[in-house]
Amino acid sequence: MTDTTESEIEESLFEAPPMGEQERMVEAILFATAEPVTVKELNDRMPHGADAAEALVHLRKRYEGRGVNVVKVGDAWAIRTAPDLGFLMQKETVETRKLSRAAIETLAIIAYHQPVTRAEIEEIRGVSVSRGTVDQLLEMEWIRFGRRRMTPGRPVTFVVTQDFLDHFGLESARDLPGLKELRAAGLLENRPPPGTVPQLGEGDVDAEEETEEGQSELFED
Amino acid sequence: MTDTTESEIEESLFEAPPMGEQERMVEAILFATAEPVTVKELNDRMPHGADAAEALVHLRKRYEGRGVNVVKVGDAWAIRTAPDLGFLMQKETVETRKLSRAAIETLAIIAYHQPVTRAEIEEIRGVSVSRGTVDQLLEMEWIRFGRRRMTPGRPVTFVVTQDFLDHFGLESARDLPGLKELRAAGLLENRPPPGTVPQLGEGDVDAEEETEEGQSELFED
Amino acid sequence: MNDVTPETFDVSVADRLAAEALIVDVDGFEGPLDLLLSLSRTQKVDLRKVSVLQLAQQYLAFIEQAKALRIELAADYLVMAAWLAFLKSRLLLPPDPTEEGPSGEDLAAHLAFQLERLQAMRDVAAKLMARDQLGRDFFARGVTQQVERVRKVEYTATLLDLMQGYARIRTKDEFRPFVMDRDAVFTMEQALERMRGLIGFAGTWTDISTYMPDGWNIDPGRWRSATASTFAASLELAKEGKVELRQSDTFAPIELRRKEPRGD
Repeated sequence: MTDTTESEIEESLFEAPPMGEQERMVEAILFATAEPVTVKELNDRMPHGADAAEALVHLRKRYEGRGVNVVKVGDAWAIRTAPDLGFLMQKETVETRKLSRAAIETLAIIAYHQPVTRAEIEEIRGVSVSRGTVDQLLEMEWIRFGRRRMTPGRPVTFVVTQDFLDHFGLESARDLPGLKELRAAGLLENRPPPGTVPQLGEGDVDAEEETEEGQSELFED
Repeated sequence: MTDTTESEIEESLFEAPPMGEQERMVEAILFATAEPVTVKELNDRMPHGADAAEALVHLRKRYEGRGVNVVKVGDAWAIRTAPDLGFLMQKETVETRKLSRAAIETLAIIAYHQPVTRAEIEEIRGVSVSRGTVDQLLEMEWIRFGRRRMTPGRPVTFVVTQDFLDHFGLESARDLPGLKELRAAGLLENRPPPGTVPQLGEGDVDAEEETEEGQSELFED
Repeated sequence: MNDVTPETFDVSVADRLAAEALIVDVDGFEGPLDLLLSLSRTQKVDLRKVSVLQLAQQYLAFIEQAKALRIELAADYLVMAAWLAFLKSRLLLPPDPTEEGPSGEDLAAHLAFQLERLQAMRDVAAKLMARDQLGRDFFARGVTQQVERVRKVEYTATLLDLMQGYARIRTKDEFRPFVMDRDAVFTMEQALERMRGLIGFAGTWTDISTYMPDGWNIDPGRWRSATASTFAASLELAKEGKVELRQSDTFAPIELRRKEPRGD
């Protein structure tokens, strides 16, 4: 045990603990919680001068191929069991509420088109979105309200959350499956309907103009 | 990974996974389970032919000196934060509070009259001393038990500690201002608080006389 | 994104399914676009090559049949039917150069785009749901440890508290024949006298309210008087160079400590 040196260092206000120690600390903090922890939170909890971001790089490598892995969730980090070992965990499996087809589609549209208004979701699905569907997704904390659109009526937009990323094992919204292909195929563009296509939502010609911009903005973080 | 050779020994119909795999499995189970897990439970959950006990030995070694350790809890196993990192799990907020009047008075009596028994404190204060007050002072390590009185019942006595002296910047309890100084400082000049009925307690004149003598006697040790 | 799942049924099966769909009810579809998408499956694998004209005809036939069966149709379906009828006429008739607005081809292309987009969203939704999921395929920590907020209470007392406490006990039933003329007034002289005796013990910064005479805090009038005189006495002592005063902020407690005579 190397206690003395360690504690000596801890006492010094200006000297950060050695990287090996910082790695242990990040390890302990990530193991202690089920929620992803941001680098900022890590740094706040670690001794002065520690660099959690660097410690995370080492720790992530250390857990590669192990039974549990260090994963990135948005701008936070968590430890999760390796997906191939799920079969061992029947006991831990939590029954997730079965999502309706409408809810699943709505979720996918929000994820791929975010930030997206209700009217846009309705246009894509060709059917009005029931309040219950959105409420369910909000309640599960898989979606949340984004910024309002700067268009008449200032409609609210929806975006997906960190919980969503965590649930589906995504580092960021950019890693959504098939996103690139969809974009390349132009299917994420909000193409204004020529003339008089029956619209289910309220007229969004204005909203649509802005969407393009909104979207690129989105997947940037 | 040290797998194949070890597992080749198994000649069961279903070949056990390599030891490296078994270690991953144990790691994932211990990580995800809310309760410590016994070796039997591990074996029950792992594929046929697996040897959880051996995998545990490897896993335990792997976590030696890490931020979390594999520990035995009763006859079961769990992953726990390394003891030296417990401080990361706490956020300490210190709140300073003024000591209660009862505690201050009790403390003063002990300081001026030490070693003093509870009965004596009560006699001087004219009210009974609550257990909590004494416990609080003991816990703060401002008082401690002194020698027992060689009187019937052999009551315990209380004396002040070095911590007490340090806190009040005193070299010894003898440096406490005496009654005369208190009087000179006007501290004995106080009138009874208006509205309080003057108490006919036990004659204080005696008590006061006795004090002087008690004090000198007292600061022997 | 050309991997739209090919329908593997042969046409007759697809036809049968479409017929069944008719008999069931329109509620089985998530709106007219969904119905159109279902109908388009019987046509082509690639939604971009779907014949919108044919699709429109199928849709209109469906609506007619539903009407014949007296199935209650939502307004959405009828609006779509009207629009498709319009589109059909546009596609069939030669373009009228005097007419404004988008051409039938533009409208058809947009409908094809909408269908393709809806199908694409369904495909990615399926891909998303097929991913490993938290709590099903991979798991979070089972034993979590809350960050404890340790609230540590530190009790403090000053030497002055201690002595005042002791004095209080020793004097509480002492007979005091002293009578003040105006017992609601604590004079500055009294305060000064009191403080002179006490400041010898004020080696550290102490709130001047500590120096208030005991028992004066019950009656507000007496408290005001004592506060004023104690404050005035503190200033007087500071003027005499016996004590130092400080206050961190407006209305913050005023603190006092003995001034060490070492300077002179």
